[in-house]
Amino acid sequence: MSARGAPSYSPYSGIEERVMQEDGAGPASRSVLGADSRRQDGRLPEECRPAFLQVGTVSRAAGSAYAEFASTKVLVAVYGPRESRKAAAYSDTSRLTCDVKLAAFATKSRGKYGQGTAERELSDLLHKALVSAVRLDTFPKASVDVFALVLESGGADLAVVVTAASLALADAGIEMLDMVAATSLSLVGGHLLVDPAASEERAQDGNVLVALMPARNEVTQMHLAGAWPDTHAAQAIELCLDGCHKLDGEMRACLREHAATANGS
Amino acid sequence: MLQSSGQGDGPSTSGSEQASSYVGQIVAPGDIVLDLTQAGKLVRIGGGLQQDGTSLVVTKAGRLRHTKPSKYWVEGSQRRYVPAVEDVVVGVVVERYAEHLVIDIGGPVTALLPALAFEGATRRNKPNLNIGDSVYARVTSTSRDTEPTLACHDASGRAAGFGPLAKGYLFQCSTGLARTLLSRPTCAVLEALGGGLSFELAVGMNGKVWVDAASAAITVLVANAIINSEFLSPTQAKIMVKSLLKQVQQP
Amino acid sequence: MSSQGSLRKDGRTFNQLRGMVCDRGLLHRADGSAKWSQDGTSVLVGVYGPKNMPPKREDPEKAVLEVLWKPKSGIQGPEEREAEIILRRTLEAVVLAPLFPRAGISVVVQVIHDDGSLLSCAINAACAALVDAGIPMTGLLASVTIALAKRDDGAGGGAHLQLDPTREEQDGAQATVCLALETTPKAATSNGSVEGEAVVTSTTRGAMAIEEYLEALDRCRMASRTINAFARLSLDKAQRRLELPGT
Amino acid sequence: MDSQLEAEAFKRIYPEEYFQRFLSEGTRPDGRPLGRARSTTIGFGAVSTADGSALVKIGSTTLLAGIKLEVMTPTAEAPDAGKIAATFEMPPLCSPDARPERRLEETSVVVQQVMNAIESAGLVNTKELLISTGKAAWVAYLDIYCLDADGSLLDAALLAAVAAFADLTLPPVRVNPEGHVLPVLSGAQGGNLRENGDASSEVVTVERRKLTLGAMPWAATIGLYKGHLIVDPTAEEEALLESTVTTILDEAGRLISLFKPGGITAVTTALIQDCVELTRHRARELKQILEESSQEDEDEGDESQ
Amino acid sequence: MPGLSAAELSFLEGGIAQDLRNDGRGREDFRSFSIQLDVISQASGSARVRLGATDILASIKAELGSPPAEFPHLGRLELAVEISPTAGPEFEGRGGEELSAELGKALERSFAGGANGTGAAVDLAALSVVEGKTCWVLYADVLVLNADGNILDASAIGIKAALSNTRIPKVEVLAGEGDEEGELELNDDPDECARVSTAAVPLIVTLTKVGRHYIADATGDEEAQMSSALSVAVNEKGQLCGVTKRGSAGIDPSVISDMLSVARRIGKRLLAKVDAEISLAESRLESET
Repeated sequence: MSARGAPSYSPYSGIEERVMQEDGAGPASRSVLGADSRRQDGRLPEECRPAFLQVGTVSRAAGSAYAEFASTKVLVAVYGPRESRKAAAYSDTSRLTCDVKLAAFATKSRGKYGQGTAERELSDLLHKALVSAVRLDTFPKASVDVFALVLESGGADLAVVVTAASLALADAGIEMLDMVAATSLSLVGGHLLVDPAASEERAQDGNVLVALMPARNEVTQMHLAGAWPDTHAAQAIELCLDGCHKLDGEMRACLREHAATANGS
Repeated sequence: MLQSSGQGDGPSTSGSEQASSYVGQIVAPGDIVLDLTQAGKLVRIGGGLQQDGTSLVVTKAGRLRHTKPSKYWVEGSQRRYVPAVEDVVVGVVVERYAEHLVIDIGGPVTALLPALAFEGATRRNKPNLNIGDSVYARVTSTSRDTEPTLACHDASGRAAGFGPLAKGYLFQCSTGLARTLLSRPTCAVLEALGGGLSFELAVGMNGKVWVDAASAAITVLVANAIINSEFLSPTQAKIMVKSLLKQVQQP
Repeated sequence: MSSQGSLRKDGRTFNQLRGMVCDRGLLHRADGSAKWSQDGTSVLVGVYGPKNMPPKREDPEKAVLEVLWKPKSGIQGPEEREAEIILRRTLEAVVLAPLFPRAGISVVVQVIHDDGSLLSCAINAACAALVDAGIPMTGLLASVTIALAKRDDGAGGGAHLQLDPTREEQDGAQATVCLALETTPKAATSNGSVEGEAVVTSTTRGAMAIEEYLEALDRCRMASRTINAFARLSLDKAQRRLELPGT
Repeated sequence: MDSQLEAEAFKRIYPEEYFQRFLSEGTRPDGRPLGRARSTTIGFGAVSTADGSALVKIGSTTLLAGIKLEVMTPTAEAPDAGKIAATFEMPPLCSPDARPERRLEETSVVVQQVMNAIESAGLVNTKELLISTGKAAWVAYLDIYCLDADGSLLDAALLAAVAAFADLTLPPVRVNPEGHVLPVLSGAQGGNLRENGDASSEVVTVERRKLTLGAMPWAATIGLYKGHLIVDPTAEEEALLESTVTTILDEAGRLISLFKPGGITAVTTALIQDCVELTRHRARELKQILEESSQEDEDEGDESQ
Repeated sequence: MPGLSAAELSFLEGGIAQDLRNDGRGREDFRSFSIQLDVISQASGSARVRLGATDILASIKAELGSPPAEFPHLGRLELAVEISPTAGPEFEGRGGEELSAELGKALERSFAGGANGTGAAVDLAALSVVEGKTCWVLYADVLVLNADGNILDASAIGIKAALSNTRIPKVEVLAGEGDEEGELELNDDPDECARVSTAAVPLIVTLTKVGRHYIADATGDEEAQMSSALSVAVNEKGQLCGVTKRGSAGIDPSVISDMLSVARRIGKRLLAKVDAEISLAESRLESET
């Protein structure tokens, strides 16, 4: 991703962090919540960003979805079941492959994820979140390919990718046990901020992600990082589960609406 | 009105057609050598020509040849062999299956040799060929959409010299040279070699040549003599063979 | 109006091609090869095939044509990759690929030296190499590059079109046009009036008026005949040499 | 329903005949006349992490172009100019033909032709990207992503690139004596940030500004099929075409590019003139769409302020 | 895992249901383990941990590097796991790569803390040498020599032990003249070296779900029966420092909260045990020299 020739730099990269450090003495006084206990974008700590969901956005894919959570913008397309490219040994089940990429301009400094390690990790986590929901036993030997592109990284990227990918799988008519909704949360200076924005993630002391099959009430993927006081962790997981259930409603509404317009035309 | 054929001569109706004015000239792809509306009823075309509407168009560079009454082809030298029915070829076994062998004859695609296409072969009794073995065979069919097929017997089912080539040395020459080696009367280089040495030789139209002789030295000599002869006149070839023979006969 | 005495740096007139040299059959391992030079620009092309293709890449309808473009030194950049694709699609216009279903034909292009008009030189070289390999084709191609010199060079009128530009002329030009044209074959029949050699490939660089492009096209058409005549002459010579022992 | 299924089956088994039947009636599978391009939209500023961006849709074909600015040291040959570095990506989500392990060959052609058109038209004066002579200049990284590949990618990619440059804003910066470029922060933010060196030693401060764009290039891809000229082909149509001609014109009617990469039919002078004529029409259309979209964009901007 | 018959598997599962595992342990019991310190002389600190038949080698290497761009006042802790091809037949060739990456990420989640370094296993600010220019980078590498289940928990024990054994050379920053940067002088006299505080280093407790129950410290055979697992990092203060769900099956949220509190309980016991083993190993080491 790097251009040939002389190295270049962005004078604005890392500016927020520097301002933050100059602002106060230490992490404790970080101003994530205003006096009215609202966040920078006006949300309450437990409030999710408004989600815009749309399916059927890529014309030549089997299924696709676009998700926009404020400035986090993700496009996912699903191809398959189709012939598996990897000449793997015969298996009774199909393969689910997940590939997440970040556009070069998606992050504050260009091509920050160009090295691919972050993309590989996101791909891996997406696979873990989805694989238990997809009924891979219904089409032997084939592969279902899920491709996601983060157009703008505005925080909680993985949660949005998982949510959009599950919508795209449903749009492709792939058999699933349930939808998968995912919500993440940042721990910032002792506050629990649901569905964090990128600026909140940069200031976080820890974060949690929960991916849930809402109707079956099963967690397909969960991880937590950072040091969490006892009660906080349980509360954070609760908040995420709550977020997943809310999201589930919006996802189902989006699919219903799409089905209605498709039949109408 | 137009009939495609490989090498064979068949019956042809003749008319009072006018032969192409390009006969004997060097032609290049795209050249229109004959107006078919002006030609007779039946025109036979060989390699390097194609019908395009009412014209006969060249697809390969070379010299335009014509035999009476109305057969045309382009004679050029190309290294890559394109199989034609009744060509004799030398090939190498690359895959083995119960019903057939896959043979590399150096063409655009590999050829098939049915396991029973040998003289007197039965399910129980058929020659055992392994991957890497050489075989001398005849092309029995070519079609755009299937692999060419081979056989190790002539049209009446007799071996006629075809079959596995044990031991020996296999080398590649141009298809032009292979044609010279197969031509009648016997070409100068083979005649000269045959006069002084005894060896076995199988030449394929595909440019693969197999030689076997009592000693490795003679095998190598024959192979070198053949390769060297490509751009020599008959007289030059005879002199070249003579000097080579001297070298081996000296000690 | 006149371009009297306004010769180019290398002494050519504006409408003059550089000296061409074409050697065929240089590569013994290849099924066909040709080295084509236009003075300082020189390209060597080897053709392999029709040959077996791995089943994954074969096409059941026709031979797959692949082009590998090797720059003079170093590794392929985006420009070379683009040239590779343009060259491949250009050759597809004349190669009779449907005659060899499932097979492959590789064209390997080695740039020896680039002194301008490189793509044209490569197209001419590839075409000669395909002929040398005996690959069936519907006809021959001729490629010409032409440069539109900047007007402030003082050359008036139509004199600012420089045929077969050197690298220096090319870099200093307001625009360049590279065309690959069908050639008029020898014909036993006259197919009525021909509109002029049709354009198989066109790439341009820089801005120009439509009329300038059309004029460039006419000039290239004229030049393509010279190239075609030369290609046939060189083919004749090569063919005679091959036939020497027989005659 | 049955007849629809039948039509679908016919299309899959005999795509050529299916296509020809439409053409013989002067129309196309999607109902367009041969000479009409698909409806086209431009969305400016689609990505806030980019310094300039645009989302372009031509029918289903969707491209997102983003420009990010970084500072470089100008080259010795051009000490007073910045540069543009472009990439074109076809991630595997855009088409069933794009697979992660394999790069589609279109990508190399599109990026080269987009850059060629931008340079040939003189859209961007790279001297405007200068911050401080010999010391610092902007390099504009133009990354174009194909989000839905449904034909005529070059047309859409060029439109997205032009629109992204129209959307581009150069941020305010200052340069310290060592030639290092520093951000200029607004109001409260800036006040608290420790200054690197005192203010008097600064050489230059560059205001936030837009680029003055030169001639805009407009592209139209025209497919050739059995003597028909098919404007703005879809992916389905492209698979059947004999060859394509992409003509790029600027508003003054200058020819910026005439790109015909081989293919199995050759074109005559008359056909080239037809392509140019069709492109003239399309260029007027595209110019209007860009102007209207940017007007809307400004109106929205005014409202939100 | 090959080699276990259906009967063996059901026996194993039945035992777990009755809180009596094949090796006699209850569901929440760890296998006995041993720690050996300072096993690699070139490393800044190292430890070998044997947990049942699982055998790992943890090493810490301190090197001078550059601090993270966004946080110039911090040092860095880099974690990686490598599984030796000899650790088991399934790790031959490139077989171990996927698991290595997964375990590496799980360790990172548990030890690296938040983006700004709060909650990290070691005090990253203490690793800073020259703000924005130079800092210590601690490379913590785990090499798995033999795998018989629960590699992750063993790795965490190994890293904690290796960190307790780590000595970081003293660095003096010599004042530079004018604008010039000061030079660094390293002093690796063992007496002058700094030690790393391991009080905040967490341990990991992986609870593996087999059937309806979950067990601590699963063996290789037991892991083959796993439907899913939860790896929970716990520190001295009883804080959760990282949770990673593994395995593909979903888990009910209420089960997750049960598992978290059980892990915290087991973790507390384990921390005390590991601390005791480390001091034992330290005294052994001292008596040797």
